[in-house]
Amino acid sequence: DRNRIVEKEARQEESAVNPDEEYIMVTTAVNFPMYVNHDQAAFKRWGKRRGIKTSILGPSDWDVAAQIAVIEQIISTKPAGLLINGTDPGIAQVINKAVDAGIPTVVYDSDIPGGKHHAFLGTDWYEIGKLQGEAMAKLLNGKGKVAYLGILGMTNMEQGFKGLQDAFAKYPGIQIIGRYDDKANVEEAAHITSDLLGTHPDLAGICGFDAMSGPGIGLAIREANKAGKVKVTAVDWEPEHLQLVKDGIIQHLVGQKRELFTWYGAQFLFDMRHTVNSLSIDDIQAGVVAVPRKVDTGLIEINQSNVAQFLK
Amino acid sequence: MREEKNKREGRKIKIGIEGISKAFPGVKALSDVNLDIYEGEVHALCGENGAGKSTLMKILTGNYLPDQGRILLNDKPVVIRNQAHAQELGISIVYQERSLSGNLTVAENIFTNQQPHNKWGFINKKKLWEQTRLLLQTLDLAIEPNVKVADLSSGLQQMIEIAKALSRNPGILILDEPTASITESETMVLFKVIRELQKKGTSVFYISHRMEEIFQIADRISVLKDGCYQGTFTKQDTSIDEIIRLMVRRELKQARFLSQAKDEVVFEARELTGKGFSDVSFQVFRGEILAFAGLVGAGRTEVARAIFGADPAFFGSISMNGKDLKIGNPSQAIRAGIGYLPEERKEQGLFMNMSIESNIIAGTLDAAAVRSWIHNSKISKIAQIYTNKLGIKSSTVKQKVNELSGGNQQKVVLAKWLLLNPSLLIVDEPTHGVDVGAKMEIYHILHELAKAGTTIILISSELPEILTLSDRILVMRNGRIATELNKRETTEQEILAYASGIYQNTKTEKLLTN
Amino acid sequence: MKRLLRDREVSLSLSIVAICIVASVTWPNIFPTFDNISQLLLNLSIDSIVAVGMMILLISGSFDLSVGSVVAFCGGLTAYLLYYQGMFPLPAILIGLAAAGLVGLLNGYLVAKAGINPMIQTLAMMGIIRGAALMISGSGIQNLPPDFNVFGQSKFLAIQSPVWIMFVVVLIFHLLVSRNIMFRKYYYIGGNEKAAVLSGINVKKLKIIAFVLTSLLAGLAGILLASRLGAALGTSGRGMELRVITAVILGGASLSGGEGKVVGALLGTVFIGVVSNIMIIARVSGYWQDIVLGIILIAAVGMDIAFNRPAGISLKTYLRNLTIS
Amino acid sequence: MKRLLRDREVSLSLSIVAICIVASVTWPNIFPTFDNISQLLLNLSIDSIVAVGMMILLISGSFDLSVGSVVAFCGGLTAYLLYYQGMFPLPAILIGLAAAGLVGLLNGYLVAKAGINPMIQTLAMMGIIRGAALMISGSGIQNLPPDFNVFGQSKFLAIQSPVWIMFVVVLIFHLLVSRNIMFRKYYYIGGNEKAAVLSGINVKKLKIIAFVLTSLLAGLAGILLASRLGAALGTSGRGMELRVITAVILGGASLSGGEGKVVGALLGTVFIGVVSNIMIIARVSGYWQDIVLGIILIAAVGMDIAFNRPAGISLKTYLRNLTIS
Ligand SMILES: Nc1ncnc2c1ncn2[C@@H]1O[C@H](COP(=O)(O)OP(=O)(O)OP(=O)(O)O)[C@@H](O)[C@H]1O
Ligand SMILES: Nc1ncnc2c1ncn2[C@@H]1O[C@H](COP(=O)(O)OP(=O)(O)OP(=O)(O)O)[C@@H](O)[C@H]1O
Ligand SMILES: [Mg+2]
Ligand SMILES: [Mg+2]
Repeated sequence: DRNRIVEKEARQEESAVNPDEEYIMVTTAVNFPMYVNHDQAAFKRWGKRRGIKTSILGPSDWDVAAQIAVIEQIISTKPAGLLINGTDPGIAQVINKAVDAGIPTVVYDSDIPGGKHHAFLGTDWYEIGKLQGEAMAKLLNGKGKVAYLGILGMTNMEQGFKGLQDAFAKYPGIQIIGRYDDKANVEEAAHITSDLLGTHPDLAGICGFDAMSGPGIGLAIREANKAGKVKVTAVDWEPEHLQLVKDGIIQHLVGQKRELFTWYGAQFLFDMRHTVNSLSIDDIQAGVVAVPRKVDTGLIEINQSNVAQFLK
Repeated sequence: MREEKNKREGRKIKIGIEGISKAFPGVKALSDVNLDIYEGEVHALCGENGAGKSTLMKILTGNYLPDQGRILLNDKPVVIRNQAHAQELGISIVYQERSLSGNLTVAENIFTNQQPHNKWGFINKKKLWEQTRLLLQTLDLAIEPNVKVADLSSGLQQMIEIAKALSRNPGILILDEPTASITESETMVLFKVIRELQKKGTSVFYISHRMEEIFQIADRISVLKDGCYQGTFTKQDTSIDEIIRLMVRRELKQARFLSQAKDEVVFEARELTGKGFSDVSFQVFRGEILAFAGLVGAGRTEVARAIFGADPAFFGSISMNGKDLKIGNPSQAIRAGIGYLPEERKEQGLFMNMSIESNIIAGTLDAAAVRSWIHNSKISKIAQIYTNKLGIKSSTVKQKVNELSGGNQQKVVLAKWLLLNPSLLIVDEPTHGVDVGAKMEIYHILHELAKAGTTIILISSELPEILTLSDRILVMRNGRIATELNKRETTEQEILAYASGIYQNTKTEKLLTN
Repeated sequence: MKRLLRDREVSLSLSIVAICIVASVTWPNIFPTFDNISQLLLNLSIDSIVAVGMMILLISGSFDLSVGSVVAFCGGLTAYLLYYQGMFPLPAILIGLAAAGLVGLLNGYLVAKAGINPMIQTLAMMGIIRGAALMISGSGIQNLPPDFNVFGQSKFLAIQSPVWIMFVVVLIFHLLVSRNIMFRKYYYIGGNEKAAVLSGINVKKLKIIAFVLTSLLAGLAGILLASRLGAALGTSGRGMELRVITAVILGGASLSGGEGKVVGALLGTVFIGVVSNIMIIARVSGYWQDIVLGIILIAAVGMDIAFNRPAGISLKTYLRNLTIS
Repeated sequence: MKRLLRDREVSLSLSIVAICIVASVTWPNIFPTFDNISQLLLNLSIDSIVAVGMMILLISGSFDLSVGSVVAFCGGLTAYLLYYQGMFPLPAILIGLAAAGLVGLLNGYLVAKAGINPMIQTLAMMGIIRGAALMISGSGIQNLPPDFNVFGQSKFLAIQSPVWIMFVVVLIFHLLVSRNIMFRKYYYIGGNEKAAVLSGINVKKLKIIAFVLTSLLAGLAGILLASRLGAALGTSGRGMELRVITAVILGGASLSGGEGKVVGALLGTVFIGVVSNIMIIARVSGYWQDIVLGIILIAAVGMDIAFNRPAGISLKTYLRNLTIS
């Protein structure tokens, strides 16, 4: 009966782990603090727990082509599993290459249309935009001029922007005065924001979409001491973001549960490799993948009310 | 009218220069110059520094367009648009300033614009090198075509410039101070070549500040003074003195300098050895002017640079006033009281994009500063003093040196060193491209220095200069001291004989055998 | 007058003034407000301080690509010492600056003494120091002590301290570079290095000093940034190197050395700052920002050249010469 | 032999070989495999093609910072024409290349004719073209037609086409630059521009050609990248300019011009490619990869210089000279 099955599985897992079994995570901007402290930390933690070798690779700049190059070079070394940061739809091909090479492949963060990867864990950026939009609309009670900061030319942020627009569509009083490229750079974001503050006295709110937008906007707002006067919503919940919420400079944060992307992503890879749940006599023959295809880890919303819970 | 004139002269006019004027901001370089050159004629241009010789030639080569006047080529008026156009017209020039790319080989520099190539434009190296060898042979140069020009001595580089001009076998050849940095023996070779060209009907413009040369090689001589044409004379019915008078508008008496040497050794080199020279030992006395003679590439500059700490010496020692010196770089040398006026003013002497005053003060900023704060007015004052003292022609001391004529540039470098006032001054080709008047002035300046107790080492390729100025002469050959001669009992012939290895005294024989 | 227009500082200031006037007329109650201008200055203060060092390097004929990384590194190190070691601000800042100086020493030594190409040297250093910076500051260091933040957040005469510090730095180095014996020598080194050596200038030593100075100023900028943010971020200063070098060249320097004045560095950053400020007023957003900025940069330099064309050439002939191939 | 070691191409090849041997010994069944090597070459093919153009520019004494943007722009434009306009590959590619050439023409014209500083010109162009690229292809265009992708994905002798194209480009331009009468002139221009003018070389025209060539090659690279990935990335080519220039200088060029060979450009990218490949195999990542790469870069160049020290100076003296200030 069932607890016997469970034991069996447990035993299977233990026995199956062999020393040179290596799971590799490939991202871009590998040193990017948010990635290091959430995705990579959780991935490493998972490896320690399971006593399994994990490696993290990728270029240090935001360079998708280089990320693809790394994946291509990894494939020929046949790792036990590939955990890939879905940075750009352009990586679909190399994902398929990995899958065709018979490597368990999981994508996280943003899904890759046209990718044959076995599973995806992440959040819908459109949703992120929508939530931010609604929060901002509430903060402005439905009217005022709003500016958008983010990295232009990045798919997930484009989707985010779309979500934002759709959210605002319900509020004719809200007007987006422009989209600005802060190149994921604090100084740029601060620069643009303070120029906006200086030149649009009637600016009511700013929405930040990359990890550096929040801190940059925050800096400018503080220096112009417009805290609270101009509403700010942003993505991510790095310590500096939380601090800004606590100081009442950022009103609303929409964050992802990045830890879950990689922890469960790794687990999926492991389960595939070890056919922990075989749904048929031979899943590969049957063309069955015994892990969830798409997981939405959901979002975290942070504001004055709950920020204390996140500040360590 | 012109036709008649030709008939009268009985010779065909190759180029006619008619009423040419050219002004630069602040100076009228040429005003209404008329002169012409016959086919197969060597036509010398004389004039002080800044008289406009180079400017006139640069108009013929399309570097400048004249403000007024016209050029006739074979009696047909032409507008020479640019250098390439001039080359098409068969006009080629040896510029006063270097126009070589040091990063390239001798062959590539000589055939810059017309390397032999197939129809795909691929260069035929073998052919290129053959052609180069031939050309170098006509100039008696034992250089491989694939040597990088940067590795050659300035003298050799000058010969390469000449080869480059010849390579286009031009109908009109312009030589702007070709002998400024080469020695007598190379000059002889050059003259041989010129004579042959002359036979083939090539017209040659020859610019030089060396009167003897001009009277050796030229058929006719034209004189410019402050951009104004002073007239043309056939060699037979004029004299050096007359030409000089026209050039400088005043009498220049040949000075006879008597030795200022005290019998106190100021500087001594023992068995000095380095790149390009070996086992060089000598002494210099206070107030003495010691000359280094030798052919191009004899290694004189190398010796000087080694003493000055600009290049490392591999072996040997030097001492100043009896005390041994360890010199790692020029600033140490200067602190020890040694100065070196380099032979390549553009590459090593001048800051071309800076003003005259900045150049003069370059070595002694603290002279113009109070507690290390510079007073620009002081700089100007000092610069003014020295420009007057050396008679540097310029609109102001703020003028950039790259706008000065060659000779005036040389004076600027000299001024820098006078200001530093070292106790041992090494001057390498100090009158390189300096006009007769200025040359005399520089001689006097150097002599005055000597009188004031400065010791001077003179590296010169101009034997008359050596014989006028020096007290003692060391002749170098292949990087070794061939012999020591006393100015009073030696002659140009003897110096040349030692420099080229025809004579070898016992000492050098020993050196050469082991 | 003609003479005056010839130097870049004057022509650049004039074009800045011109642009400002136009902007003030077009947006009288947006552009020329005290808030806007002081914010504008605050934004370019960090870049300007770095630009001063870069100008000196460019005058001497080399440049430094590692400044951006040094900004992050020095800020991070100082924050680390303050937050994790509980140091007092002053010692922390001094140690931070010392570290920055060391980076400069390494750059200078390897370029001047070992003769490594400055491009490769400083680019490599850029990577090395960026790595170090990220290691130290990890996810960024927050909650820096208030008595450190005053340094970059306090105001004087209603203007933020970074602006004052910028002005002081520019002033001091402008005086030094234009009047001081040692600094004057950089023009000679940049003008003709061989000749400088033969004139007894200790080129190597001076080059090293220039690199150290540049790093120190970058370090100062990093500390200022950290104390402005009240936090140190490992990613700060990304892409700063090219931005600053452009500003400096716009301000009259040349990659071949020997040219430029320190105020030029300030004017360069101001020009770019003003333009981007106006673009935001003018609702230029998104993709267009870089495009417009690029065009204006080219236009500015192009016009400057056209005005300083060799005397005696009419603008008409000048333009004709441009057109005919 | 000594003579031979003197040119960078030889010394660099030797160090590459040395590194490869060490790697092959350490990871006998990972590094020296056919898969890995061909993958390695594939990854550096794009950079190498750009590097060839950059080398020619550097030989002539200038450089181009806009290549990275041109890569994105040209790839994006071609993808746009294919995807939204449903064009056939060939015309789309040709239009893309033509656009790239135009960018180069603009750069060359404004640098050579109007005399705008190449740094400012190409940096401004970098912004302009990046903006244009983002406008055209937004966040990138996926699912490009297969008959376009063959261009970059087909194999010949088990090696991907980009590698072959790279080799062809390098070969052709190496021959041209080392032997062809026109390309040879770039050495004169870079060596001594004044002298080149005085010798009657049409410097301006040649400079413009060099810029056009560089842009065309960058365009080709962009198209190859797009067809290799089957998609045009919005962010492709970011930071490529510095990477490529470094590789080229590592390969023997100098910012002051007149030096370098086209194979050097290839060797430079190969060196960097091999090092980063080994770092991947050795699982060096995160902060360390930039640090290690930086140190290796400096070490490589430093050793090269030490070996080519002036004749007659012993390594011992050389090192001593380095130590004493
Ligand atoms: N590019 C220039 N810009 C401004 N002034 C110039 C320029 N070239 C020459 N001059 C001036 O024109 C005058 C003539 O110069 P030029 O070089 O023709 O004299 P030169 O006779 O060749 O003198 P030298 O014998 O020293 O070579 C000088 O006063 C010089 O300062
Ligand atoms: N035949 C040659 N082939 C190649 N290089 C040569 C030759 N002769 C001399 N050189 C170069 O010239 C250097 C010596 O020239 P240097 O200028 O020191 O002699 P110099 O007597 O000062 O000649 P100059 O009269 O030109 O000043 C040598 O170190 C070498 O680099
Ligand atoms: Mg002259
Ligand atoms: Mg010499």
